[in-house]
Amino acid sequence: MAEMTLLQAINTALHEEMARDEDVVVLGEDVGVNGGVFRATEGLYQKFGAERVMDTPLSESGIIGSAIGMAVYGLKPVPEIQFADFIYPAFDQIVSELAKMRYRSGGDFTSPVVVRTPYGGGIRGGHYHSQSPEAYFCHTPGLQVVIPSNPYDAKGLLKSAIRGEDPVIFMEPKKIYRAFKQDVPQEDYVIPIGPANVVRSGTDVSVFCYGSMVQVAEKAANKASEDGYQVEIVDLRTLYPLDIQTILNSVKKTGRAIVVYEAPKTCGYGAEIAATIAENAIEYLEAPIIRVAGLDTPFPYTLEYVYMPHPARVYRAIQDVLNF
Amino acid sequence: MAEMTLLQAINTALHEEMARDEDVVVLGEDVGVNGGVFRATEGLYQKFGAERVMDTPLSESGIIGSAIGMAVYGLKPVPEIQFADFIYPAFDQIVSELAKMRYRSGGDFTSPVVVRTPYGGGIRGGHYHSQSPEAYFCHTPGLQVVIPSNPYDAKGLLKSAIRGEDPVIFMEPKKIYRAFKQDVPQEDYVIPIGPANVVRSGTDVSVFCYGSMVQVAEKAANKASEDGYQVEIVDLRTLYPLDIQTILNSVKKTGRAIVVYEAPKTCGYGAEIAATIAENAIEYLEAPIIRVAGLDTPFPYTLEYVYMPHPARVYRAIQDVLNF
Amino acid sequence: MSITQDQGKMSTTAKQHQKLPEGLTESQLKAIYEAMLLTREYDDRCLKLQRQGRIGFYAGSFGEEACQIGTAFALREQDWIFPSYRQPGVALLRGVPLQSMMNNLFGNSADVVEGKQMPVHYTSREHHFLSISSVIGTQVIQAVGCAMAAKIKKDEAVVLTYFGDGGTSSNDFHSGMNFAATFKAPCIFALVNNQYAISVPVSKQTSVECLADKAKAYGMTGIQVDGNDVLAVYRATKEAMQRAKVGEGPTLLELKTYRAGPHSSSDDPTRYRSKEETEKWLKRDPILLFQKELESLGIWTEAYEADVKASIQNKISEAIKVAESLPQPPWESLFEGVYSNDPQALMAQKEDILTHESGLELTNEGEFPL
Amino acid sequence: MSITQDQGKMSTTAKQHQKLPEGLTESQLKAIYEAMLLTREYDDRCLKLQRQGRIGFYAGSFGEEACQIGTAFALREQDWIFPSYRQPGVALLRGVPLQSMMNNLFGNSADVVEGKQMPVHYTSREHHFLSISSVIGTQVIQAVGCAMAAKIKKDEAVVLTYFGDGGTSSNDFHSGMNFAATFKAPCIFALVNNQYAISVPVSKQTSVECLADKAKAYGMTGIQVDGNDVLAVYRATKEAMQRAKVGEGPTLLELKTYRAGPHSSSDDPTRYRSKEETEKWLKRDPILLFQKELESLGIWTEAYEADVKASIQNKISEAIKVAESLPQPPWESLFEGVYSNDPQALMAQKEDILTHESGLELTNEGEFPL
Ligand SMILES: Cc1ncc(C[n+]2csc(CCOP(=O)(O)OP(=O)(O)O)c2C)c(N)n1
Ligand SMILES: Cc1ncc(C[n+]2csc(CCOP(=O)(O)OP(=O)(O)O)c2C)c(N)n1
Ligand SMILES: [Mg+2]
Ligand SMILES: [Mg+2]
Repeated sequence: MAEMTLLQAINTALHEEMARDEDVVVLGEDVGVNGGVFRATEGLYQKFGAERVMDTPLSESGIIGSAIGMAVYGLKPVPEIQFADFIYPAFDQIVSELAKMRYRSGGDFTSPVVVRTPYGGGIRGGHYHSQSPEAYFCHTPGLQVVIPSNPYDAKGLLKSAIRGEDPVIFMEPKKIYRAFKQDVPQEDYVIPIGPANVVRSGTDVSVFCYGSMVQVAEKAANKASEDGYQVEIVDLRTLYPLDIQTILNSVKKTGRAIVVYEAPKTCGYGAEIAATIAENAIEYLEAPIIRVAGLDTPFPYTLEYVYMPHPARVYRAIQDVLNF
Repeated sequence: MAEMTLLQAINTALHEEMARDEDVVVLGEDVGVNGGVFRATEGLYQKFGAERVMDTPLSESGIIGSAIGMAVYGLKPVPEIQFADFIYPAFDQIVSELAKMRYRSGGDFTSPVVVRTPYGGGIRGGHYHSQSPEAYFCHTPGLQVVIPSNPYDAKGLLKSAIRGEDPVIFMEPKKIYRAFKQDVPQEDYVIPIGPANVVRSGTDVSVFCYGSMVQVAEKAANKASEDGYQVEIVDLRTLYPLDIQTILNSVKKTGRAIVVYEAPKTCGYGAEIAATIAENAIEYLEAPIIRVAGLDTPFPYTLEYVYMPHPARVYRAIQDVLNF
Repeated sequence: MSITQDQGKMSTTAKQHQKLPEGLTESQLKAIYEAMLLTREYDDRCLKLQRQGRIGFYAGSFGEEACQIGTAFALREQDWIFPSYRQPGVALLRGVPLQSMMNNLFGNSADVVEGKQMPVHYTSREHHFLSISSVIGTQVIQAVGCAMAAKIKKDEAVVLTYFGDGGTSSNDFHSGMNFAATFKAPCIFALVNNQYAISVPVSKQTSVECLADKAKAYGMTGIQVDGNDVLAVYRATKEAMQRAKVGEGPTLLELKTYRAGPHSSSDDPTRYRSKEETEKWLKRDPILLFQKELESLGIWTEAYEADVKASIQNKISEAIKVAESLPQPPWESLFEGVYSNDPQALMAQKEDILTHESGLELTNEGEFPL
Repeated sequence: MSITQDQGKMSTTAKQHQKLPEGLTESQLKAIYEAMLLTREYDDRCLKLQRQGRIGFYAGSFGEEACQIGTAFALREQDWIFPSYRQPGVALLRGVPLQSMMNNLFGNSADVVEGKQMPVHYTSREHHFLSISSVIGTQVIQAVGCAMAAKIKKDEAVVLTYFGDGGTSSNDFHSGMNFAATFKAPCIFALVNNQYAISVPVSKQTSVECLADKAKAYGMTGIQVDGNDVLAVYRATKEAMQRAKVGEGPTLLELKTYRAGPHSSSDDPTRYRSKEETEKWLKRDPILLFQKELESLGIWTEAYEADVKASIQNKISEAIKVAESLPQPPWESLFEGVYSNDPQALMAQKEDILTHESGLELTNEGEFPL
């Protein structure tokens, strides 16, 4: 065991996977000599050399496009997009190519690229360094979307992603990159892509969340437990494929559902959770499904703390569904 | 009045708006001399000349990016993206720039660009000529998303879009470009962006839909009426901003809701409708909210008629919510 | 790679020539010619199939046979192709079975992708021929990534990618050229400048006169080649291969030619260009040019051509017959192969549809406009 | 545009020179010098504000003063700027009020965008200075569209866009250059080649030696200029303006310079480059170079510089004091201004938060890592 931050867990997973499999390569802007602007790729260049840790020109389209070609040839590329906000120049390569390669070729060609990218607010980054674009990718068949919420999961999920046969958009909640440390096993372990994690079980309300929102939900749940209510928190971990069964089981037990996410509310990922519940377990519901989400505006700077879901808002939603 | 197809209605609206306001310009691939690959811009080049009807190089990013610059300067650009499937190279310009220009400049700069693009399946176009990417845009604050379902609406909504002060993604259901004709007034009229249209009122089930799915819903509703059930069909027309009130009113009346859309089911626009209902009117619901949608796969070729929502599937959903 | 097996036939005449062009043997020259003929015939028949309503869409390569065969003939088995949609001849030359290509056009149950892609979107890993995307330009940077991977893995493979004059305006032409030059990737960019992107002439596509000059922005070698002269194309590709192999990096080849046919079965070129223009170019029909060269070398005769054509036509007819007779893919196929494992949400959709809809009459309608 | 009002002061000495460089008057030369000084001082103070934790982020333009002022000084009021994030000097020269810029850095209630954008993302329609995006390259094609629009409307306006060496790899550098050349847009591309894109040196960004050569891909004029020589930059820009005005279309200006400071307040350049390298470049500090030139013209004296600096420093201090004293924008502002009319869904979100949360303690936390 070693105490480490989420960022260190990512870095460790990359080191271990590159050592394990020489087909694993890393590419992106500033990932080499500089070790990444967040230092997620620190030390890789020094250890594995310029051929396997590539500083690329400033082109996300080029980064993802070339990674697809590498994967087609047989490498396991793990490109970094410096901020999720800058993934859009690569959107065409991701949606038209990465996601469809296997299906459109009848499995003849695959492109198991793992796109790592820090996402989310809470670092005073404004419009262009705070977005949470996960819903776009979840709406794109052919992609898997994974978001860890803590160091332990980050290491295990990233390893699974790298060892898998399908493309993964691996989104890292940068707000909690260094927010806390956790014991992480030094030996090799993987956390499978797919299952959600019930991080706190309860009988009164279900809160579905992921990434840095898990902590937000926990704070709200703590407050609710002072009032005598047991909140169940489900950390989704994998957004696509979604662990529908765990969600439905939870709602069937509690009868009340809340979804927390940072992205703009409309058409955000929480809509899918709400719709899934409304389609499959409506008869168990005793209250509206509330979405505590970001606003339908671009991400702001000064008032980001008002924009982002806050424990106080989640707590109020808990009260609302309990008092409905 | 003149009998015209949806395509002719679009073409008429463009002719009229360009004649009305000389700041309106059209640009895109093959929109000039060739009149557009679907002929939506037929005759514009001949009438308004090469300066106002621009055949551009093959770059969607260039088309939208330059349109933004034109709009900032004071023109009213109406770019065409030849197929919605090819809008992704311009995704960065749309999401990072077009959508955010007003907000990020405190209203100092605006970019009221109307992006016209044919979308959807049913023309045997396979992966890359059939997609329905509306959910991406609805999840992007700053954009308006408009989808007409018939010639009359097409003309009136496109005129509103062009006269408006905000960017619009105007998606044209190409499957019904020439499918049927309708009486369309020859005089000038606009249909406001915002309100949904209750195209058939009923008391038993609400079906929410848009674009070419309105016809699909109507066929299903006809069949259900043979069984004695009155289906209410709400043609959303504007996906963002959404006419929440009309939706809730309908559900409160019928107690049953179905959403029909062509895009992949997960995180599609129907999830937002379902979530909105589950958040605001759950106590009125007597059955699950069913989404009849495209599949979580890329769009296929030979079997597209199985992929796309079909009246038979909608009809079964109607039965399911009635028999719940 | 030769289509007719009777390669000895003209050898006496041919032997009179001390040296055949480009160091090619007689049978290689014939293979090139036959591949060009096959491409022409294939295009011809397939466009007719579309006109007859037997397949939904077709995009031919009429006039671009030298660009295809001249380049692809210079490659080796271990090399890779990242194609656009206008290289049926390259697929055939690489050995992709005619039957497999025809199955794609009909989207039938024997199709490698079970009707999931439109016509003309072939794929064959076995022949290092990447699954075709409709999206202009995306393959260019992917080709570069593939070449970078080969280099990293120390394999001696070169990657050749095709794209059009329109493609040079795309984002990934830019990223591809830049990455390739910066990483010295063993890669060849075959820019088929056929003068049009659907209706848009190259003069509205870019304001540079010589498209090979685009290489100058990237510090790359750029060469303009007569794309209707198959041996000139072959020679230029060989030289580019050589540069790639010795670590000198990528080359941009501008193959200057003309799209002699419509953009696709949905296109009507009379709307935007004159017959005279097209006829002018047809005087330099690449097959005719090469045929004359072969004739002067004593390799080509009318009988030889007739033989080859007859054989090709038979094979094509046979493939059409088989492809057309096969049923549609089963509905199950729709739901499979998105991921290595099938996700629960999708399997629920499958069950939903297969259980309930198979009895209902779902009708196939719609036509492709482009 | 001059900052100090006492422009007469040095005139006797200056008059000895028959002709001042570039046909500029003494007061113009001084205005250039003062604008460069202002830029330097502004950067300096703002980076300190960040180091002191008083603002959240800053990205300076240390070393790039000549690139900014040399270009912008050649423009007229009706011309437009499509900037990147590294042209504070241009904003100031155009007349964007120091106070307004400082309000942006503090994201306070007086900020034009009410704290919706990060520091260094200024905007001013009045000064034809486009709202800055963080996204590399997007402004380039927008500038071209703006120039096309001016041309369509028959206005005599030229659009100048700034971007970096890293920016040349972006999609919209490519689309921008291509559209501009193809439509002969009255546009100037100011490529500030400061040798780095964060940690990535230009040698890893592209393999072309002279970045001005990138113009050759587009049939455009490309010129490399010493970006540390403000008058050379001015001259090249004037010439580009002239080409634009007479309908000869766009020009790519490569302004070769050096990013003398860190990429931003989050960056530590010692991780990827040597102090020696930086020091070598500092010998060609553009302000020092120009100062010497002015001195030789009899325009610069120590006292003059001291005066100007003092005046600048006072103004900056004043602006900081005001900006820092202002409160945060009101919560309402968050919800406003996305559209010309507020959508129902958003207003529901507003009501939800304003009604319920204002009493709760929401805390501001987090820091910017880049
Ligand atoms: C990104 C994208 N935009 C638009 C299209 C529609 N489209 C298909 S082919 C074509 C023209 C391509 O021209 P070129 O690259 O010269 O290739 P050619 O067809 O001449 O072989 C266009 C605009 C597309 N397939 N992809
Ligand atoms: C599309 C995009 N990708 C990545 C980034 C992150 N980033 C910010 S600045 C920068 C380097 C820019 O270098 P250059 O264009 O040379 O401009 P300079 O900073 O040197 O002025 C990067 C990679 C970004 N802002 N936008
Ligand atoms: Mg072409
Ligand atoms: Mg730079």
